[in-house]
Amino acid sequence: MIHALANLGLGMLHQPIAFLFGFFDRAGDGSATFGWVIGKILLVLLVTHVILILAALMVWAERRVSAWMQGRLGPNRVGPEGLLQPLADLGKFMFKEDVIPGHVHKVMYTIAPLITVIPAMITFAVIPFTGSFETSGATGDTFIQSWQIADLNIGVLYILSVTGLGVYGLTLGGWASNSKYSLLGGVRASAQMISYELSLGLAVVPVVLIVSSLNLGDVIAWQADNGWMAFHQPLAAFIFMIAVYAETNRLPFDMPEAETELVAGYHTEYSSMKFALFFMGEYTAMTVGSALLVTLFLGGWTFFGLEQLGWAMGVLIFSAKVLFFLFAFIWVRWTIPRFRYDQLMWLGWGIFLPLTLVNVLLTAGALAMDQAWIMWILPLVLIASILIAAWIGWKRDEKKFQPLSDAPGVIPAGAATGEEASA
Amino acid sequence: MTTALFVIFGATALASALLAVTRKNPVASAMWLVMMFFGLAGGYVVLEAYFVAAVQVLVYAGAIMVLFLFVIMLLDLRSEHLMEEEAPRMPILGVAAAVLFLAVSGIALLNAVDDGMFPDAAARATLELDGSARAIGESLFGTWLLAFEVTSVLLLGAIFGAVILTKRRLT
Amino acid sequence: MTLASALLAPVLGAGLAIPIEWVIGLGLALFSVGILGVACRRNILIMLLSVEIMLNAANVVLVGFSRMHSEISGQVFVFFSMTVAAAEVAVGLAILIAVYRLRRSIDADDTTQLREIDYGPLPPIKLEGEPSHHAHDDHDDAAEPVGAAGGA
Amino acid sequence: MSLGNLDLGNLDLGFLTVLAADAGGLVTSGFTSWAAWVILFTPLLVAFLVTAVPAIRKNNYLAAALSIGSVGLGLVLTLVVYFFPMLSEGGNVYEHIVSWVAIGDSALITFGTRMDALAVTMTLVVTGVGFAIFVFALGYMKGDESMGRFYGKFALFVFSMLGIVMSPNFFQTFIFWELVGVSSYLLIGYYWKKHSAGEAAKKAFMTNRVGDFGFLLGILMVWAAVGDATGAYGQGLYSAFDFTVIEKAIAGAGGLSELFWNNIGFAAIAAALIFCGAMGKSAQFPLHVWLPDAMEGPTPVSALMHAATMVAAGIYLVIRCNFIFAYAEWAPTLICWIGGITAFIAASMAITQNDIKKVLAYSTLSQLGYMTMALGAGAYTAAMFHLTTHAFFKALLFLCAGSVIHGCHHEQDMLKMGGIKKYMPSTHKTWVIGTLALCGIFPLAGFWSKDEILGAASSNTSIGMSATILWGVGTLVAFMTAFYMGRAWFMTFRGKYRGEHEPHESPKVMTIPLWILAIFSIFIGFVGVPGEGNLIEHFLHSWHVGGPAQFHMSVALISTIVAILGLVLAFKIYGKGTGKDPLPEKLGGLWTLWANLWYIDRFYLWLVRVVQQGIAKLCWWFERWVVIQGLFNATARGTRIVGEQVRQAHTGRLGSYVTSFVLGAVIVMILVLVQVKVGGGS
Repeated sequence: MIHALANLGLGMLHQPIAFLFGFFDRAGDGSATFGWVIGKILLVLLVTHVILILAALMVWAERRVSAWMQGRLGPNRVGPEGLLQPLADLGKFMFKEDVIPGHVHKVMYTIAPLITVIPAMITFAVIPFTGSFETSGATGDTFIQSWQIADLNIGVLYILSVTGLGVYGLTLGGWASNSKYSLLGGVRASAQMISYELSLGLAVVPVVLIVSSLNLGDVIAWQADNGWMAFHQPLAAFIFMIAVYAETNRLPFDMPEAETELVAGYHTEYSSMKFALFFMGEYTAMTVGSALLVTLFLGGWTFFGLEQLGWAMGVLIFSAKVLFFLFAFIWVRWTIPRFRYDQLMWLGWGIFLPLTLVNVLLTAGALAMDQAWIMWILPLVLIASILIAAWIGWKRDEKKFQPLSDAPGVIPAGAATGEEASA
Repeated sequence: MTTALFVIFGATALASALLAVTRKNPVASAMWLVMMFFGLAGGYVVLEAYFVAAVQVLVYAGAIMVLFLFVIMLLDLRSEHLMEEEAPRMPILGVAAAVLFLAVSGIALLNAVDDGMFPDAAARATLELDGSARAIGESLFGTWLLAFEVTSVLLLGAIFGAVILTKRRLT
Repeated sequence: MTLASALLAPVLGAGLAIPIEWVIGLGLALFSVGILGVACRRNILIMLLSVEIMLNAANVVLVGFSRMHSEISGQVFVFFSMTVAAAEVAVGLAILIAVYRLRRSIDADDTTQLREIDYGPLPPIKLEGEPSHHAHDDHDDAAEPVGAAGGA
Repeated sequence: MSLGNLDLGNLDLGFLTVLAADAGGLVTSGFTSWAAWVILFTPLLVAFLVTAVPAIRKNNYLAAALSIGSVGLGLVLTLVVYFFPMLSEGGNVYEHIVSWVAIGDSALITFGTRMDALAVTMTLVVTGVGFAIFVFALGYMKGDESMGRFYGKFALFVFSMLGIVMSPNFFQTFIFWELVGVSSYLLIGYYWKKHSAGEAAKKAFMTNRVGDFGFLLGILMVWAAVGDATGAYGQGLYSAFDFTVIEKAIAGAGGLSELFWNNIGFAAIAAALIFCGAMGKSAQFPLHVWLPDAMEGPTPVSALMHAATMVAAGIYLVIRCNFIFAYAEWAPTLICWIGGITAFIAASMAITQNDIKKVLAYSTLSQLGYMTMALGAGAYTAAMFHLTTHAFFKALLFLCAGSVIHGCHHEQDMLKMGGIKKYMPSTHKTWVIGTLALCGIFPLAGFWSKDEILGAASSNTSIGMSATILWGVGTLVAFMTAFYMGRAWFMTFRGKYRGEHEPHESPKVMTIPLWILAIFSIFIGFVGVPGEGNLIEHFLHSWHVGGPAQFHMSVALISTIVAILGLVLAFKIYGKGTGKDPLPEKLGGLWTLWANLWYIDRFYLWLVRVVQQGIAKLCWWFERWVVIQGLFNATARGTRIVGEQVRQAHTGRLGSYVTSFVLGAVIVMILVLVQVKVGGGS
């Protein structure tokens, strides 16, 4: 029934798009045709615009959600529910004076915001938005056409490479501003992102080991067959998620732009569209992070067979998952307080790095044993290890930061007056 | 077309490298070097060494150069005598050495070309190589396993060295 | 199917279009640039960067030869060379920081403590075993290091 | 207990592979083959525990109990597992060998235990006498703070000795040979705070090294020859070091000289070199000098090392390799004469000693000379028999001496003793038994074994006139033996007590071992009564070369008579126990020669002082003027001159270094290019 309905609804969409891509097929020997290239370019344009618009909407969502969580209203004047607020913001940004302070390194200062946005954007090149489908091409042959800009066989490696470049924008922006706060923000950003890139990369390693392919399409296909990777690799998924938070400099890891400490960190000296670009970069990075999390650990465009309804269903599922995690980003931001910088470093190097290493070792060992049941025991072991690690960390903190009431010189809650205390 | 791509990437890399070593500002140098890495990565792609290209970006641009930038910022060198570096004391000899090296090795290369040591266009058409991660992995963990292990020991040593060198108090 | 091969498929054809000697030439040129940097610059940071250029030059040549011999080992060597580069950078930057702490400078010409310092004319070498004013001539004396007199 | 012939295969023990053999009567698996390992390694384990675990080392009696237990376990196991089955079955050889070092396919070194009749006899002597001495030491060492350390070393010593005894190959023998040297060094130097003890330990070790060097050369010669003859240095499962392989190779080659590339000289030299090792350990002339000095160790040590074990190692080795010596041309004659000379000069030295332990030490030397004589004469059974009996009565005598010394408050000078008979009746009685046994009075142990040796020496036709001369020397030594033993007896136990402190009888823990050994000293000789009931002959028959020993009535009669004459003479001179020695005046120059130990030690000192110091001076001169002045200093000067010029280029600037480096590289490249052009152009 659902299938029929979906076929009815999505089928209407299917035909024109399939036709479009059919027109843009590759030639019979697999080499690209002009039409195929045009098709890819169209896809690039589509994806880019979706992401940019999403980034703008995210600003609105952030403000609305935070307001909701704080019992306020948030922007609700421009357009229905304030939905046109991004447009208004854009206008404001574009018409504001673009102040370039006299003491900055002009070239770096200018290109830094661009460097922030571009790596985040181009990561989308390898993310599959929905399943592959066959089309009959103009020449009459059948081709596999995927909703993916580039189907790299080293997709995971590509993602790790490109996400690693995002740090340049922040670092250079902080440095080029030639201001103490900016520089501190830049230094913090580079140290933090290098630290968490390790955990990020190592969290992906077990996935690659299990799937034994670096191709994101293969990763999703494996998950469609064997269940989501988050069930097999809960620890890796967990750490990946937190590392993504740290990579995007979002609370609770927003050290590089901590308002209460560094005014605005690396973008203190920026204004107008350059400032907007930093913002855009951050929200694009969030989108990328969510998309990666979804692709690597949560089955991508699959949802327990629902995706078989049609390729459009895959896009919907994928979008829904990404949107959920984008919401989670906002949710976490307005829920969890900021870490201290040494805690951040300890978390990255002292907890996540060993945990991911152990995880890689365990996974590799389990794979080497080549027993089906081990792959199901592994998550349990890992969950247990998380709990143990958490317990140890808690114990450690408990020892280190004893409750205020036990500290010397603090009058216990029960002791009302000095007389009783001295008696 | 491929050759043109290679020339573009190679020229980018070469120009970036030259700019990197001639900039006064170390940050500018570092950024040009990043540019060079991208140029080389492009060159690797043209040479169908995809894995190497990805790792080139991942390791060099993503990690090593960020470390450089981090150190530059950590030292906050601008306030020191770095922005206004004096004229190098012996640049002529240094330039001469570099140019001589290029000239002599270039002559050697041309000699080798004359001697027909490199495959011509027809022979190159038969050069097939699987530069995928799987092929490299099989070679790395098969033929070169020992070297791989030794490299890991080297990295461990480097970690210890870096930690000990930068520790303020050795006691 | 990879991005590159997909993009380049119409133009690549089979095999390798680029002459190997071009690749090697690029490597040589990059290496010369690296030499230029190390030989002419005094900033230790730039020197380290130049060393990276040289390593990359070697990598380029390795990839070229890997293609020429249709042998993947060359690319594996590139991998090793990158690892070594990473280790080198870590230790090099650590040394740099140590030097900076000591000198407040990263000018290579400021750190020349290991050069020969001119102490003026050296004292004549007193060689053991020659007829000398030694009161006792146990053969233990002869075991003393010869350089002891010169270093004083 | 009968195991018979077991089906043998390669028993795989993981990293060790037990090697099987094809010989009949050979037992290579089951507990009987393993028990030897237990016997061998329990003392080592104890030594390790005692040395390494402070709690055990500091607990003197725990250490002692462990050590005594380890030796006792060895004794019981040897008796039960090996001795009794061998007595009933006969001819069995229990072997357990593992491959130890395999150098490719070409060389193999094995490690293992081989328990045949000879090894079992020797093991019984070592563990049996050792057990008695261990118990005795419990009393003797009472009050010594570091008794734990003492027992640790003791156990190590027993381990080393057992290793030699059970060794199936030369390589292992040599290892344990050196271990015996080390542990004897430790034990002799036990009172390390005493200067003389340290010196004596060093002397023993270094003298042994001289012999061991020859031994090693001999081993290597035999190994090379056997390896060459069998075509492989690791012949299948056995190595060319193995005794069985060597024996088979000799038999296969049809004689030792044939084995040695048909070179008679080589064979004899190899045998003589191996005997060098025996000379060192068994203290034969001219390497005998360490043994008397080694009395610096505690008396139980003297008893164990110089009566039963260490000095027996040399004799045992020769018996073990009799298949080499039997065909070694002039080597047996040499051995015979060395034995005779040792026996005589040692007896002459013993006459002049006043230290009760020194008398026994020289007596040991003399008896070892006897054994060596027997070896040279080819009477291996006789030598082994005497070794066994001697172990008992000499251990007894040493322990008696120890008891006397203990009772006289650590006084060793016989001139300060006398009349101890009434204070120490048990010690006196056992001492008399030991003396009579040593002198060869019928029917005590010494009678049977000594007469067998003298009989063998006199009937050794292969050396012609020498046989008669050696028999004469032997008989003379028998007389001298009786004389000096009588002298010691009467000076110590008769007359009036001349010391300061009142002597006292030793405690039970000391006297009981004495009595046990005394009983053995009386009766052990009966195992070798000639004729049909000759047990030891029967037991060791597989080791006997050259037919069973003959009993010569005349020889026995003569030697007994001279022994009694010696005792009587001693009684005449010393019987009154006046504490004065009239002998120096009577013997005159001869006494001076004997008392100065034939000036051998002084000759060695002179040798060291003149020859070795001379060579050292020469070397020193060469080193100083040629090596240091000519090579080092010239190099230094040259380096300095060059360095002073070159350092101008040493600017300390990194850039200039790199520039020079690159320019150098460019030059090399140009050279290579030119060469390629020139070479390739032709």
